Amino acid sequence: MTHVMDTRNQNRAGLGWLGQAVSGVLLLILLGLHMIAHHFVVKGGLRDYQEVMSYIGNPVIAAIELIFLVVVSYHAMLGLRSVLLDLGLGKSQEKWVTRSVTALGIIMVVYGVWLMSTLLSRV
Amino acid sequence: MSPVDSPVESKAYPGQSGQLPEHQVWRWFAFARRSLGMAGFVLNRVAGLGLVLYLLIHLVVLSQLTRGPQGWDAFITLARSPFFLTLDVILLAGIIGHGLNGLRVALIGNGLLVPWQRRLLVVLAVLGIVLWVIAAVLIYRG
Amino acid sequence: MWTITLKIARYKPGEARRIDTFQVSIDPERTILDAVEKVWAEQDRTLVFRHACHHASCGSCAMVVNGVEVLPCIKLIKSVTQPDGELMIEPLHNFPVIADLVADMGPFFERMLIVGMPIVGAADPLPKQEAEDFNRFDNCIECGACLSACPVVATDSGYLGPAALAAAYHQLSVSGDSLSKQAWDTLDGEHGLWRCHATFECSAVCPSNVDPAGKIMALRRRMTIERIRQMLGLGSRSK
Amino acid sequence: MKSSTSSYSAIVIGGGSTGAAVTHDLALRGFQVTLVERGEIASGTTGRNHCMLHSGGRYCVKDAEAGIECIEENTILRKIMPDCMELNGGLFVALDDSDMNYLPRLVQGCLACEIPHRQMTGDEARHLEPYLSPEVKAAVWVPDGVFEPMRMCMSFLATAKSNGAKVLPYHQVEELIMEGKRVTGVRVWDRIDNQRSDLRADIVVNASGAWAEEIAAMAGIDVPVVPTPGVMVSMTGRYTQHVINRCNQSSDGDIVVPQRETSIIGTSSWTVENPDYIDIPEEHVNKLLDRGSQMLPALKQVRPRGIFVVARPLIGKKGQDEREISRTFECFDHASDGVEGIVTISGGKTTTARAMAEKTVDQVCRKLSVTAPCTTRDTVLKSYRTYYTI
Repeated sequence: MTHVMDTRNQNRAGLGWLGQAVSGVLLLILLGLHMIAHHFVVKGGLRDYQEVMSYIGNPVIAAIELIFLVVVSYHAMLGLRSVLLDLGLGKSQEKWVTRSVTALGIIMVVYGVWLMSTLLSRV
Repeated sequence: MSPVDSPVESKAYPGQSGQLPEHQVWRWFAFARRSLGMAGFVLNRVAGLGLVLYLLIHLVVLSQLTRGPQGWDAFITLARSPFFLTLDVILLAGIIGHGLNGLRVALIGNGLLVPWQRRLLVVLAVLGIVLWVIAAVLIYRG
Repeated sequence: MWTITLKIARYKPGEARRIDTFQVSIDPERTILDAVEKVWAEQDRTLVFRHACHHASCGSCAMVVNGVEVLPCIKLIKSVTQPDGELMIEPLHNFPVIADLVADMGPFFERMLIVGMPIVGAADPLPKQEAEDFNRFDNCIECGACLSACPVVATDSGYLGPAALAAAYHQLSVSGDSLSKQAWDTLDGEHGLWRCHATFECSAVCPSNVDPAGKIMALRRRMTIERIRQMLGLGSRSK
Repeated sequence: MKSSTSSYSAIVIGGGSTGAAVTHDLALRGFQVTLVERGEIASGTTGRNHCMLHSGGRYCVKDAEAGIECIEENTILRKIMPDCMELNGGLFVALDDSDMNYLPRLVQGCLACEIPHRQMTGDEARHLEPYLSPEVKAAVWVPDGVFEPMRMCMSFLATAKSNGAKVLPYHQVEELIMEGKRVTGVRVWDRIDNQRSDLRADIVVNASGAWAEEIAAMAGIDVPVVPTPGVMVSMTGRYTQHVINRCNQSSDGDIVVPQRETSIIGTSSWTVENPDYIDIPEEHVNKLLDRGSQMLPALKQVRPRGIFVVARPLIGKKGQDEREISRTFECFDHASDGVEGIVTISGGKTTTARAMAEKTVDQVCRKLSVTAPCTTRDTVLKSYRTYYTI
């Protein structure tokens, strides 16, 4: 019995790959902004406490930084998973890796949101 | 590169099929006689893992901000030292290399520009080095 | 006549690996495979290696020479070394080794069987030729060089690998995008075409211009376009 | 007592096309078969052949017996190994007066051997194959084809293995085990792990081709095999779909076989003593290139991709003109030499391997009073790929 190309045949491996490519391209932009904002437009190269606070006081900036965090966590965890899967793991280990990187990614984002809200409360 | 690989034994005669060997990670680094694409692959792996590590450290360090100006500004003074700036320049090499090679893989991997993949790799490598030098100058000038 | 040195990776079950050195006197117009066969014929009958057609058609003799996969039957001595030169000869990487230069091709053919591409397909008509139903053997001679060069195969023994993925692309193009369920699951699974990292090593070493990497990328493009179309509700482009 | 299928054991020496086909046939008739081959499957004469599925056109004028064998086997192989052949036909092309004189004899030969054929003008031939020389005056179409000898052997052996046969490559026969005037087995040297062991069987089939004389001598028997090498040159680029033959008596450089993106020009012919390693005479290569490009001038513009040589196992007396030796095969029951338990099959061509096997195994069955009939004509072979996975 043959099957025809169809998303019903497709599993999540392809979606993950596409996600990695799209998030990677987004990161080129977001990380570029991040680097410029924190390294190249500030006197002395890095922001001190006051500069950081006034910077994230801008709600657009805060939103961009949070989006950046989500995208970079997704990309980093998917990449980490990809490297581990390349090493040739068994089915059960693969499941374990997927769960671990998902958990780590969620922790990273939650932590970032907490940090941002703590700082914003002081602005 | 090791001159001789240690073989995975196969007592099997053709037909009593063995399995492919596993986990030969060192082969990733045996790119001396391979094409540029292989070096790009290894760079992407190493830089990617390095960046994940950096990201985690970076997030932890950011917690200093919760301790107010005294905590953060002390760190920033340290981070503006030449040693840390050099670390920044290395980090930047990783970001640029991983980013541009990633862009190539994203394009090629979706079937775009495939016939020009080698040329694309060379162009991006040159572009990456130029960007990196400019960025390094900017970082050191402060 | 040149006198060249062959350093051949030797291995017998239960014994340690070693490198044997042989001096061979040979016409530089002959091939690496001829030199290896000459070692067997004149110096060491315990040497085992795979070979059959001696003209890049059967794919059985692929080896690693000076660190790169080649078909020794079409590589002339003069193209790889100089008089008094030295060649390092190893079996294919990433395969289990049965003995000396003989790789166990079982895992390779298991992968080809999953995809099941016929080795003979329609031939393109030659320039100026009336289109008729000619057929021909596929360019892929199933030598295994691509798997040997692939960094993903090196670490992931479950990876479908370049040859079978290229075959799948070929098979989809001629079969109206249909494959068996098992082929689809393997192809599109975690160890299928999305594992490739585009080093193009397989295409660099392929002795038969199959360009497996290019075909993997083309396959991905089709699958991605198909996915996006179906996500947008544009319906399937395939039959 | 006669049994329909056999419960006897057999050893086949040689993993070329003949040995592979014999193993397949024996396995189908119920024998417990073990094939021993000193190298890889098809690493001898079979592997290095011209890859041409003969229609018989090449032999029908001078050697009707070989011509008839070829067309019969051509027809059968198309049926039992359909997934492993380029079936685009062949053309015999006539360039000069001598060729034109030969042409009616070829047509006669085809008629006599019942080889399907169609005569055409030079223009018609060039219409079919545009790269043919403008010198081509006329042509005859025949059902030639192209196959891959190693994959053919693998198909036979994959099927044999699925029927219980054992295949042992890298096992070299060092001795025939004799009990009095009877061969009861072979002593093999396993070249993989350097061990020696004895294998016993009710019958030993010597299918070692150009090396048949060497094996038979181990039992003190003489087999008249003349190792007759031929050089072949594989050229970069495919210029035809059909096999192109020169419409004349067999000589050097008179066939061009297209395969994938290459064209294989063959072949020369001379005789040697030791077929293990053969030097390639440069003048043979030049002659092949020169003669081949007479039919297909485009071949002058491209480089050789591979040059190879191997010895055919022709049956004949030493010193006989090698082009005059018949390309047919012969099965020797050495009972006539006073030695029981062994038969030798030699001569022939890869195209006729199945027929050689049929005749040989018929002979074996007669010796052992086994009545199982040959069924290889109708048994479709398994995929060669399963050779490595069964």
